[in-house]
Order: sequence, then C-alpha cells, then structure tokens
Amino acid sequence: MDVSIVLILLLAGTLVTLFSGKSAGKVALAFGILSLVASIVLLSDYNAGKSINVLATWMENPQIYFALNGDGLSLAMLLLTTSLLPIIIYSTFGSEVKNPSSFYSLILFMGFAMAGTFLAADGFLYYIFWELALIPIYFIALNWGNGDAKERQKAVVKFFIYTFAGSLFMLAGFAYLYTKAGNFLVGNLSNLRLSDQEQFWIFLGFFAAYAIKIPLIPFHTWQAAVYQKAPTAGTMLLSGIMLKMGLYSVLRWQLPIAPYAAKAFMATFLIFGIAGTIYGSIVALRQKDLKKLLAYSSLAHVGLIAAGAYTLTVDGVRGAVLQMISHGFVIVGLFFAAEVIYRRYQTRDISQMGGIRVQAPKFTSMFLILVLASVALPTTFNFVGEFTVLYALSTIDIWFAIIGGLTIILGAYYMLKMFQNVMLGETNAKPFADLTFQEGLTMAVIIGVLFFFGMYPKPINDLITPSIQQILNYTLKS
Amino acid sequence: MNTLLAITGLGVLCLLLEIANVRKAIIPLTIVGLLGTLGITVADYGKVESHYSNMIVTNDFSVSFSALFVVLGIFLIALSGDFYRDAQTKISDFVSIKLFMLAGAVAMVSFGNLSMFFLGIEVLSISLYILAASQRLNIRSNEAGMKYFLLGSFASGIILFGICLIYGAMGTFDIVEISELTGSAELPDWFFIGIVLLSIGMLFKIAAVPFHFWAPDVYEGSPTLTTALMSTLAKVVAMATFYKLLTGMNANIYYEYEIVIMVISIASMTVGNVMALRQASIKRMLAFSGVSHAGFMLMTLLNIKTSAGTLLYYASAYALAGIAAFAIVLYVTRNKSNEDTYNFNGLGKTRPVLAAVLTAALLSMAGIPVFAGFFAKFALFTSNIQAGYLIVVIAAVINSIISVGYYFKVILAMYTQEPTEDKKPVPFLFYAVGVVAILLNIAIGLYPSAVINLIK
Amino acid sequence: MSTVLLIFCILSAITLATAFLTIFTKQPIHSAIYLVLCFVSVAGHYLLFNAQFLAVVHIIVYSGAIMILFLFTVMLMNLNKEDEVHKPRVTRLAAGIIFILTSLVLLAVFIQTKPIVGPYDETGVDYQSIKVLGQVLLNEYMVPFEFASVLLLVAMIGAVLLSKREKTEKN
Amino acid sequence: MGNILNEIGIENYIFLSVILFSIGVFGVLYRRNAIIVFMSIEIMLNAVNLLFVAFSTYHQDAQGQVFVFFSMAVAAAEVAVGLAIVVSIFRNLGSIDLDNLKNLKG
Amino acid sequence: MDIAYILLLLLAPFAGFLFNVFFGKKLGHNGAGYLATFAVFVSFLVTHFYFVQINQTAQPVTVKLFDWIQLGKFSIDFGIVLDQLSLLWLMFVTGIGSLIHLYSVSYMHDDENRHKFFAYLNLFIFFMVTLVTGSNLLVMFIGWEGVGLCSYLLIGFWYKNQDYNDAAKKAFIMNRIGDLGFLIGIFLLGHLFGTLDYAALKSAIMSGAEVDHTMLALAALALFIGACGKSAQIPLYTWLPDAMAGPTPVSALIHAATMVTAGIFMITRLNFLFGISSADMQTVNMVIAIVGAFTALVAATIGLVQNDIKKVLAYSTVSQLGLMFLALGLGAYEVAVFHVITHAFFKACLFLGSGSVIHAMHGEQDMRNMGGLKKWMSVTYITFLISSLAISGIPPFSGFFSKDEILMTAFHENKALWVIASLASIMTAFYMFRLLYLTFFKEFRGTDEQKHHLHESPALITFPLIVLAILATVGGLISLPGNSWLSHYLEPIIAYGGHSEHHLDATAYMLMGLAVVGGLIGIGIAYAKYLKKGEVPPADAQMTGFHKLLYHKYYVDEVYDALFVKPINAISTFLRDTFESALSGLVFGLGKATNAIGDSGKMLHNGSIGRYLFAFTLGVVAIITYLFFNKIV
Repeated sequence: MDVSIVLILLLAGTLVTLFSGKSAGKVALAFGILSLVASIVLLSDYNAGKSINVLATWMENPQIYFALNGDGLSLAMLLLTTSLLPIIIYSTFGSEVKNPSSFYSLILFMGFAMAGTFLAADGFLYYIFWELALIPIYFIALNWGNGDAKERQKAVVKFFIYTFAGSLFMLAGFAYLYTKAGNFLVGNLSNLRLSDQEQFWIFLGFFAAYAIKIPLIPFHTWQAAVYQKAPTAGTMLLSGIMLKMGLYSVLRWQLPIAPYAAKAFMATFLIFGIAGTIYGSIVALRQKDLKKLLAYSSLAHVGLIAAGAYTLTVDGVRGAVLQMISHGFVIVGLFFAAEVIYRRYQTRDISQMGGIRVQAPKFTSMFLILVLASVALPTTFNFVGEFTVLYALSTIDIWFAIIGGLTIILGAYYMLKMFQNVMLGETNAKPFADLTFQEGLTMAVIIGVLFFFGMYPKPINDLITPSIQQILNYTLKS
Repeated sequence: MNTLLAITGLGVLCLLLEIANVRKAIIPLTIVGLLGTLGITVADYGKVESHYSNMIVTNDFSVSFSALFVVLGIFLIALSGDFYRDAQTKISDFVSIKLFMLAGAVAMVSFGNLSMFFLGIEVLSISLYILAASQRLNIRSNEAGMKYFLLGSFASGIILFGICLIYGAMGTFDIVEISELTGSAELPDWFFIGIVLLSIGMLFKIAAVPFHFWAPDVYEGSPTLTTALMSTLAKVVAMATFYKLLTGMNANIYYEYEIVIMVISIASMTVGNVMALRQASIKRMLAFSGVSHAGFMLMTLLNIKTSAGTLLYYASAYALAGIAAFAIVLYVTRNKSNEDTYNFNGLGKTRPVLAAVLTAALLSMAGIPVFAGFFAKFALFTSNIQAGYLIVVIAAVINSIISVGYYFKVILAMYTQEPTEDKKPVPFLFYAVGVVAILLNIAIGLYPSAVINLIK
Repeated sequence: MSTVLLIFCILSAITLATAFLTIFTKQPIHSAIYLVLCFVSVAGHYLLFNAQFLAVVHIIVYSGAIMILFLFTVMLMNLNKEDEVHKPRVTRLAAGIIFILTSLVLLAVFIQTKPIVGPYDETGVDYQSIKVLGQVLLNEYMVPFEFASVLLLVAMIGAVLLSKREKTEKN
Repeated sequence: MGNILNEIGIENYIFLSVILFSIGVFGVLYRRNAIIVFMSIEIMLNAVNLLFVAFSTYHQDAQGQVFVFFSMAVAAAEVAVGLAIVVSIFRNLGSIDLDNLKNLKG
Repeated sequence: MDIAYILLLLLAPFAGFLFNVFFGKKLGHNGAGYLATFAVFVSFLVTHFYFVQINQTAQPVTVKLFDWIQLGKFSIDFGIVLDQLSLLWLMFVTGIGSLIHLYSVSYMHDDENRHKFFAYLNLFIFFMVTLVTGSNLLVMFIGWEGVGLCSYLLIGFWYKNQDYNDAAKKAFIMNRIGDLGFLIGIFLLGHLFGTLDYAALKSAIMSGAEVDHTMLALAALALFIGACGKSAQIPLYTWLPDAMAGPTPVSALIHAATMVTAGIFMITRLNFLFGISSADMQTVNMVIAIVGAFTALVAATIGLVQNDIKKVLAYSTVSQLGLMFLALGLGAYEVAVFHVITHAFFKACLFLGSGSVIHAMHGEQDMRNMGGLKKWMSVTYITFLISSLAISGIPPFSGFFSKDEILMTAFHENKALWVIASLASIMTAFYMFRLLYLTFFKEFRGTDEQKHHLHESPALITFPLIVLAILATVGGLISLPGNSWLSHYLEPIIAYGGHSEHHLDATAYMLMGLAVVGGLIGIGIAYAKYLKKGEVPPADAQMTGFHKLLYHKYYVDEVYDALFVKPINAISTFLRDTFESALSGLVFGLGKATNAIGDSGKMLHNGSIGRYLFAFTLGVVAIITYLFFNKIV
C-alpha cells in the first residue's frame, strides 16, 4: 500500500459525495474516516519500514513525476489532515447546510488537495495541489459563508487573489529551478548548487507564497476577514490545516532548496515571526467578533511556529511541527465552540454574549479546556510545541525567547478575557441549551487528542524527528 | 493538403445542400465532415511533405495546429445551429463562410509560399469582416464590421508591403528558399524591414498592444458566435501563423527585435488585464483578456527555437477554455440586448453545470492548476526563464494576479447573486460543447505532454 | 536626365498629385475621378516596365471594376454633395503630422539601407509576357490561384449575405 | 530589352511607393467619409502593387507580377465586402460618417 | 511497588477530581465533599507512609514514569522524586488539604456547584503534588501552571460576578508573567547543562563544571521572577489580595498555606543553584532578600488599614511570604521552610477562622460591621486568638520560633534588612490584633438581621480550626533554636551545608527578647486604639492622607493599570481600528488603483476609428524608428 491510497479515497469521496444528495454528510464522514484509517495503516507500514512512496513518471517532457513521499513529516501532516477532516465534517452535522452534496464534496476535495500538498515530492505536483486547495475553500467561503454578501465577496476575493498572487511567485521560482535541475523532485532540487544570488531570489519567491498563506505579518490582512466570513467548517479547514500548508512548505521546500538564503535571512524571519506573535496577540485583545479574535490568535500562534521553523535547529523545527499539529486541533475546537454559540445566539458579537456558563456547564468546561490548551497550559499538546519552540529560540538568543514568550502572557490575557466576556457573568437572558451529543463528541475527541499528546508526544516526536533531521542536513550543509 | 481540400469541399457542399433545400442536414453533415477531416488531418501526423511546388507543406506543426483548428471549428459549427435559428435561410451561408475561413486558417499554418499565406489570411479576414457585420439590422454589428474591416484592410496593406519587401530582397515567395537565402551574407536590409512590417500586421491580427484597439469594440459589437470565433480560432490562427512566419523564414531574430516583442508582450498583458478589470460586458472583458493572452503567447517568440510545442499547448488551452466559456455566454445572452455581467447572476443556482463549465473555463484562463491554462503558463515561464527573459516572466506573474480579479467577477456573479430570471431551456449542443471543451481542457491539463510534445 | 527617367518623374508626379487630390477633394465623385487618374498613372508605370498584360488587367480591375463599384455606391447613397463635415482641426493637423512622420521614417529607413551596387540583372529572358505569366500562374501558383477563387467566393457570399433582405424584414 | 531600372533605379521606385503608401495612410487618417477611406486603402494597395512590379523587374522574375494578380483579387474582394458593409451602415444610419460610429467603446 | 504507591499518591486526588466532575452532582448533598476529602486523605496517608520511611532510611525514592518531551540535547521525562523536601511539603499540603476539604464540606454546603468546587480543590491538590514531587523543573512547571489554573478556577468560582472573574484573570495573568520568568530560567539551565533533572543539575553544578556564571545568575534571577509571581512578591503581588474573591477555604488552602509557598519551594529545591558563591549570584540573592524585605514591609503597611477581614489576612500572607524570601535571599533555606510550615498552620487557621466568621455573618467581610463576635463564636475566637499570637511572634507559639530565626539571620547578615523585617513584624502584630479586636470584641455593629443569625459554626468547621490551632501552637517544636530537627532532616537537601545554626548566645536571646517586645508593642497599640478607645475605622470616603494612600494600597493597581493594561488596550484598539484597516486598505488600494487605471483606460478606447488608426500608425512608426534608428542591423 502506498500513500496514493489516501488521495484516491478522498477524491473518490469527493465524487461519491457530490452525487449522494441528502446523505452527503454521512457519506463524506465515512470517506473521511476511511482515509484516516488508511493513513493510520500507512503509518504502521512506514513504522514497519515498508516503502510507501510513489514514484511514477507523469510526463516525459517536461520531466514531471507523480511522486508522493510519505516520510515522517509528511505522514504527520497527513494524519493531521485526515484526522481533522472527519472531525470537521462531523462538526457540521448540528447545523443546517444548504446544498449539502456540494458542500461536503468541496470539503473532501479540499482535504484531497491538502493531503496532496503534504505528500507531493515533485515540485510541480506539489504546486498543483497547493493551488487546488484554494478553489474549494473559495467556494465554501463564498457560498456557505455568513455576513453581508458584498463584504464577504470582497474578503474572499481578496483572499483568493492575494494567496494566488503569492503562489505565482513560487511558480516562477519552480520554473527557474526546473531550468536548472531538469525535473522537480524535491531531492534533486535540494541537491542543486545554486549561487547565493539565485537562492536569494528563489527564497523570496517562495516566501511570497508562504508568508501570505501562513500568514506572517504584514501579509495577514486577508485572514481575519475570511475567517469571519467563511462558514465555520471553512474556517476550520483554513486555520486547522491550510495554514499548516505554508509552514510545512517552508520546511519541505524553502529551507532545503535555498539553504544559504535561509541562513542569511534567519534572524530577519525570526523577527518577522515573533513580531507577528506579539502583534497578533495585541490585536486580538480588543476584537469584538469571536471568530476574528480567534483569527488573530491564530496569527499569533503561527508567527511563533514560523519563528520556530526558521531557527533552523532540530528543536525549533520539531517544536514548530508539534505546534502545527496541536494548533490544528485546538483552533478547530475553538472555532467549533464559536459555532456552538452561533447556533444558539445567531451572533458572533462578543458583547452580546456572556452568562452562558450557568446554562451550559458541559460546554463551558470543554470550551475552557480548549482556551487553556490554546494558551499552552502544560499537559496539553500545545505546551509541548510551544515549549520546544521557545526553548529553541532561547538557544539562538535569549531575547527571542523572552519576547516570543510574551505570548504566554498576552495569550492568556486575551483568551481569558474573551472567555470571561463570552461565558461568565450573570445568566444571559437568552436561553442557551447545553451541548448536544454530537457537539459534545466533537469537542471531546479534540480534547482527548490534545491531552493525550500533551502527556505523551513521543510517538509524534519519533515520527517526525528523522525527516526533520534530514531536512536540516540539507539546509545546514555548507 | 488533404485537410484543405476536404474543408473547402465541405464548404462547397454546404452551398449545394442549400440549393438542394436540405437545410436541416447542413450542420450535422458539416460536423460529421469535419470529424472526418480531423481524421484525415491526424493521419498526416508525422509526415513531412510538400505539395504543388511547395505551396502547401505538411509537417508536425501544420498538422497539429490544423487539427486544433478543425476541433475548434467543430465546436463553433455545433454552436451555430441554435445561434442562427432566426436566420435559417442564411444558415448555409454562415456555415460555408466558416468552413472557408477554416480553410484559410489551415492554409495559414501549412503554407509553403507567401502567396498562400497572404490568401489564407485574407480569406480568414474577409470571412471575419462578413461575420462581424452579419447582423445587418443591428447597428452595433455594422459598426463592428466596419471597424474591423477598416483596420483589417489597413493591416493587410502593411502585411502586403512587408511581403513585397521580402520579395524585393529575396526574389522569391517560397519560404524554404527564403530561409536558405537568409544565411547568405548579401542580405538586403529590405528583408528585415519586410519582416518587421509583416510582424506588425500579425500583431494586429492577434490584437497586441498598441494594435489591439479594434478588438474590444469588434468583439462587443459582433454577434456572439462571431466573437467566440474571433477570440478563439482567429487569435490562435494568427499567433500560429506569426510563429510559423518567423521560424519558417528563418528570420534570424536579432536582439532589438526581441526587445520589441518583449515590450509588446508585456504591454499587451498589462493593458489587456488592466482594461478587462472594469468592463461591464463580458464580451468586452474577454476581448481584453484575449489581448492579454496574446501578450502571453507572444512570449513564445522570445524562445522561438524550442517553443512551438508550448505555443500549441497554450493555444489549445486558451482556445478550449474560450470555446467553453463562449458556449455558456451564448446560452446566457440568448435573446438579450447586451452581454453585461449581471446576466450571469445566479447561474450557479439555476444552471449549476453550465456555471461549473464557465467557472472552469475562467479558472483555466486564470491559470489555476489541473486546468490546461495553468500548465500553459508554467511552460511559458519555464521556456522564458531558459531564454533569460526573467522580466517578462515577472510581468506575466503580476498580470496573472490582476487577471484573477476580473475572471472572478463573473464567478462571483454566478454564485453569489440571486438569479434574475427563470430557467430557460438549454439547447443540448450548448451543454455538449461546453462540457466537451472543458473536459478536453482538463484532459490536456492532466496530460500536457500529450500536446506539448506533438511538435518536436 | 534620360527620357525614361523624365517619364518616370512625370508619371510619379501625376500619381502622387492625383492621390493627394483624391483625399483632399470634398466631392466624393471628384475623389473617385482623381483615383481613376491615379490608377491610370500607375498603369503607366506598369507600361514603363513593359508589363503590358498587368497594365491592362490593372486598368480593367481597378479603373473598370473597383472604381465602378465605388461610383455606384456613391451614387446609390447620393453622396455627391459636399455634406461631409471635416474632422476637427486638431485631428487633421495630427493626420498631417503622422503623414509626414510616416513618410519621413519610411524614406529614411530605405535611404539608410545598403545601396544597391552594380548594374541590375538583365537576363533578357522573357518573364512578363502573358504566356510566361500564365505558365507561372497555372503551374507553380495553381494552388493559390484556386484558393483565390475561394476568396472571391467568400466575398461573394459575404456581399450577398450583407445585402440580402431577410424575410422577417418584409413584415 | 534592357532593364529599365538601370535608368531609373529601384530606390526611386521604393521612394515613390513609400510616399504613395503614406498618402494612403494619410487619407485613412484624414477623412471621415468611409468611401474615401476605402479609396485611400486602395491607394495603399496600389503603392505596394507598384513596388511588386518594380521588384519583379528588379529580379527579372514573374512571381512578383503573379502576386499582383492575387493582390488585385484581394483588393476586389475587400472592396466588395467593404462596400456591402458601408451600404448596410448607410441603410441603418443614413450616413457613412465614420465619426458617427462610436457606439462601441469603453 | 513504589510506582503503585506513588501513582496512588498522585492520582487519588485526580481520580477525585474526575469523579466529582462527572458524577459529583449525583453523589448526594455532601457526597462530593466527603469523596474529595477522602481522596486527599489517601494522598496524605501515602505521604505519611513515605515520610516515616524516609525518616528511617533517608533514601529518596525516584520513579520515572515515562518520556515526555524530547529536545535536541536532552529529553525530559515525567519523573517523580520523593525526598525530604518534597515529602515535607506533601505532608502539609495533603494534611492541611484534608482539613480544609473537610471544612469545606460544611462551608460550601449551600452552594449549588459544590461538586465542582471539590473537583477543583482535588485538581489543585493533584497539581500541587505534581509540583512538589516532580523530579525535574518541567514537571514542576506542570504543577506550577496547574495550581495557577486551579487558583484561577477557584477565585472565579462565583463566576456570575464579573469582579471576581477579573480577579481570577488577574491572578492567572500575573502568575503567567512569573511563569515566563520560570520558563526562561528553565531554558537557560537546559541550555547550560543539557538537563532539567534536579539530581543531574545538582551534580553538574556541584562538580564545578565550567559554566558561564553570569548566565547562571541570570537563570536564577529568571527563576526568582517566576517565584515572585507565584508567591506574590513585589512587583507581582497585587493579585493575591484580589484573589480573596474566591471562597474562603480556597484562600486558606491555596492563597495562604500551599500554592503561594511554591516559590519558596522552588528556590529551596534549587538551593544548589542559588547557593553558588559567585559575585553575580550574590547579587541575585541580595535582590531576593531586598525584594522579600520590602514586600514584607509594604504589605504590612497596607495591612494596617484594611477593613476587609480577608484582605488583612491576604496582606499579612504577602508580608509573611516576604519574610520567607528574605530568609531565602540570605541563604537560610531551612529557616524559610520552617516559616513556611508554621505559616501554613496559623495562616490556614486564621483564614478558616475568618471563614467561620463570614459564614456566621452571611457573607459580610467588612470588619467595621462586625464586633463582639466572641460571645457567639467561642471556638472560632480561641483558635483565632492562638493563631494571631503565633503570627505575632509571641512565644511559645510556633510563629515565634520561625520568625525569630528569620530575624536572627537578618541581624547577622544585614542590619538594615533586620530593621525592616522587625518593623514588618511589629506591624503584623498590630494589624492582627486590630483584626481580632474589631471582630471579636466590643459591641456588634452589624444589622439586627445579621445579629439574629449569629451562631457558632458546626463541628465540621470547628474541628479543622482546632487541629490547626494546636499545630500553630506546637509547630515550633520541629525546629527549636539550638536543636533543630528540621535542619537535620533537610540536611541532604541543602547543598552547601546550610547556614550555620545560630548559637544560643546573648545576642540570640537579646534578639528574641526584642522580637517579643516588638510583638507586644504592636499588640499594645492595637489594644489601646481599638479596645480601649473603641475606635472603628472610618468609612471609605472619610479617609485622608497617608491613611488613604495605604487604604488604596499605594495605588499600585492603578499605576499598573495606567502603565501596562491601558496602554496595551489602547495600542490594541489603535491597531484594530486604524492600523489593520490601513494595512488592509493598502492591499485593497493596489486593486483600486488598478481599477482606476482601468477606468481611465476606457477613455483611451473611445470608439473612434480615427484614434485607433492613429495609434496603429504611431505604433508602426515607433517600432520602425526603434528598430532601424537605434542600431542598424
């Protein structure tokens, strides 16, 4: 069995779901779970030392391979995708979805594209998946989003054009690499001996794509608006998985291909990342819209992750990957909590909330756990990542750790403030039913994952470390 | 040669069928005939032959492009049936003009002598003048025809002048002889002036800046089917011919000339895209988009030795997307007085398949993966980086970004606006043409090498 | 100055002058007549080259067919009065400048080119009699010749298509 | 029969042709009357035809003259179609003033 | 076997927590409370078992549960160490914890969310146990943050009141400031030594490996900042008084006896680091001592004028913690530990006593509305009195011994600090008796309604009071001057031999005398002022001058607010409203500009054939000119 099975499953799911009418959600969930199972089987194959890679010639001229690599890093991201996908699909079951077959089909398609992005070992293939992921989310946000239609269009189109713009520069970079290497295989590209100047431009070209996708400040302006306008499932896909595409790509493509530039720019991008962390935290403080607040919190987190990745140390990168995975889960959970509230109050305006705890103790507890996980309380998965990243930063320069570490203060500040304003206080006049079984299960699964890996991150760690080591070997080779 | 004969024969057959009063049979018969022609054309693949004193040559280039033209021709003729439903009496005229035009197009890519080229381009142009003005009670159509005619004859004059100077320099019209002579030291300067004038004429035909002014007006005013024809077939034909002229005559393109092409290419992309942003009429928008695609296709000339395959691929991708898009535009603007974007409101709800086809077509034009337009752009980028023209690539990248803006305007209208009217029935052929064209587009998007390696 | 050159000069002067007058004359009819004169002078040039057949064809096609078509149209539209409003002064001025510019640039380009050195070929072989032309046209150039028929066919269909009254029009 | 160009020079023909061509261009730009504009285009084509013949003599080659036939055919075809368009515009608009044709813009 | 016991120790409270969270509501009226108490008591028993064992063997028990986090240079396991220090701490954490749980059963019996309260308390014990028993800094950090979380949950237990929630949030965030310091310290140590394990760190440091001593001192300073946050030292102390918003047992357990001593625990745990004799480290120690002394003084001055019964106790706690830090800074770790223990006894007793009072007064906390309560609440009164005497340093109560040790150390090391500490002690005596007099003596000043309901608390409340009062009385025995069991017990822990025990010479006796006299003076002033003159503190509005300054806690909260909170919020608002939209506008602006160009381009395409032809011709001319006049081919 090789990794293409997941892609085939997801693509098949897309098609089947498209034609399954009212039961689309269940079909999609089934395919999501199937792909999760497949990924787990793949994982065990990988751990057993079996090859799960795919390498087939797609075209002779230009030399393009259908190459999928399942190394530890890719598998970790694949697992993140395939485990979040069923959760996201399941999470929508509580709300009315118009035109469900298209909706779920688009979600699966997006999963397909994202999984492909994580697996692709051929630059061309990778780029195709990368761009492909943009289309479903565009339609999901456009058609199933909320808020004023005009505003939504503006935000979504901006998002699309902006991210597309960034990736085109990456495409130009790939085109250049192709002329040098004659194919797109990541191994070959990493082995290219590019001149410093070439690396500089390639790095910048890739950076344009990744900085917008991740997003790093000041390229983040699309983020909050889209998160706010997209339907929650879309926001989850965006924040839970798609953001990680950019971060993953930094590791997989940007660093090994342009190692000199990576080293030369390291400090700059560390500062970018850390500045984003602080900036995101501060802006989040005064947000009125719950989803926007979470968007900025996400901005803060990915800034730190990016900083971790750019430390070019094993710890930093490993922390970044751990943090990517944990952030994926926690942010999905948080957005789901926002959705739970929205289902009952039909608003995301924080000022209209408050006093929910009295009526919904189960929800409160779960929400609080997610909030705490997001502020990286020890024993949660997020702590492991954040600790590792901050530690790596401290080995570069203790000031990076101190300033980056401000996020644990500011993060606590805005998250708890949000929690207080949303959940606590005098009983809200509007009734608030506690979690349904479906909602509770969704959140419980996420929380379970967060705690389990918070206490026992070793499996993931063991999975990703060899590939990270390998990437850094490429990057740090002189 | 066979292709040319077959198509011309079909054209005459059309006229005969009209006389025989079997109008209904015209379109099906033509399509079948064209499919046969396609077979004849493809059968020639791999041969290198010349016919009749080297007037017509058959090689991979001509066969591949001819096949593309025939395919496009089939689509366009398939759409004609419904489009001319109010002018049944003239249907044979329309179809035969299109067939003759197709013959002109084939002649343009398979010429071995400049006279064939000139006649081919004139057949094509005159057919287009006629088709543009063919709604003779519609002043807009008249105006479009007039504009196209005037500017087109003007350009023909310049092309003719160019041919004349080449003849003056070489003493022959045969491109093989010309290309042999270009190697000699005693090359009169007239040759280059001739090439430049010829190029200008061709730049006009493909609507490159600053010779593009006719395009939006003519596209807008012409009957929509004609617009489809112009923006797909005519543009691709002109570009292929331009390419063939330069390579066939071994015009030994020198640096300054490349600079000019580069500047025009960048200008076309930029002007086309920026202007397209603010157009209310979708036909006008597609016209400007066509201008920008002309700029993209011009990029192939900067790496002329190796980019024939790329050009073929880009042309196919662009034309197929264009056909698919126009099939939907034709449906939507049926019985409408204009082609403004608001007509597309809510198409995603009333006609999801058509909307999906149009969306895919626009995405292809914007260069989003799996659609052929993406790979086309990518191939262009690669070939231009190879040639060292990074600036063009960067300009192309920036322009691709701008282009998303207007393509998405239509997509937005389809999916986010409420429908303004009830469903109308969709003629089967519209569905068929749109879906088949976009499937072809996706197919070559997934297997680019199938097309890109046709011309070695 | 040889006679031939003198004839050339005179013919050229006539050609250019009539061409100008075609454009400057306000009356369309007069324009047409000047154009005929222009064509005739061009035919004179052909004769100077000893291309008699071409000259004859030229007269027949241009002065005979094309000009008649023009005149017919002018008459049809009843345009033979000075009702044409001139373009704005600026446009006319610009047109003049462009004219001068174009001619100067083109002339300069050709002046700059490498001058033709040595005497011109004089093969003495007949290359422009009807016989030779016919052979070339129907042997070597058979395909284009046939293709020209397609062109004319298209033009014919087109002209008919554009002028034929449609049935709906009658109602 | 000597080559006449020995006495006149091909350059002179080129110049004549260029000027005639430019006059044609000028006419196209200068006039509003569609018919006169057509005539100007005919002048342009004639200028080229003249040059073809001159080159034909220059090379002592018949092909140039044969090409002139094609050129004439093209000219005739163009005029036929062009005039048809003019007539149909005249029927619709009552005028053949090119400056009135500004419905399509923007 | 050890593993099973240790898991029992660790997981009994956690199991209690889980059980109470999920099923607490179904356990009947007091079921949750008893269950929770039982869970903690199990822990206490296990602790006791090990405590006895270590007293015999003196061998610490170490257990590695599993690998937790891997870093490039080292990995961090989840390990437990039961040595003298942790067992000592566990003894009073679980011991006092059990008592307070028991107390709470009665105290909280009217609250509808009792089961949650007990769940949180159990969770707190769990984290506290983790904090104390962890074998490396990161496991301690789990407990460290965990107890902070429980503190947050319990301060904001009455979540309908947003002021309480604010207090909870404030506690959490101020703790997090300290936590950042803690983390930085961890990073530095990890980076320097490649381990976070105490034993490994200790041997690395003790072996005298070449390390950057400045970095070590920085690490120590960072860790101290962490301790400041948790143990409410200047400048991070303001959360603790606000934390009194929580139910009183919480204040007793978390904000007096256990959690706030975590900072002292940490520094004692790392005494091998803090005790290094390098110049830089001495500076750090000096900082600790000075911060401690000033915290003691400042908090005591504020305590002088507070009218909320719990606020007084809170400032008293801050002040006492300051004294402990003073001892730490002076290198007298076992003295600090001693004071921690005695303080845990009498302060828990005081808080519980105040809780008993508040319970009787139906939530009233303002002493101005109390008075004469000893008539109704004799047990509470007596235990309260004992504890007050203990905290005031009156022999033979426990506080006397521990406080005296601190003062004595200060006297030997630094006279100025001794003066400050002594002043703080005098003030302590004063405000404690002010509290006592205002609450229990004179006439009742509350409403008749309240008076009607006054009663002694039930046995479940008084029993812990009595136990704690006894402990507060005899607690001093564990470290009698000259013959300290505690010093002996802690010997294996103290890396540098501890500080030399004070000989009972004349100076020592004189100092003891001075301290007692000081305490008596404080009590005397309070007696004169509140009992004899019968003064009642003025209403808030009538306060003036220094009094007002003190009453408003030197306006520190306001200053912090103005310095940090408001600016950050203002920046946030600015970024949200102005900067973000500007940035967004920039991106949109590019689009708009392109659109504008497109619009103006429309004027170029004005439909005129003439213009098109002009452009055409000009294009031709331009191209030809460029090509043929630039460079001739």
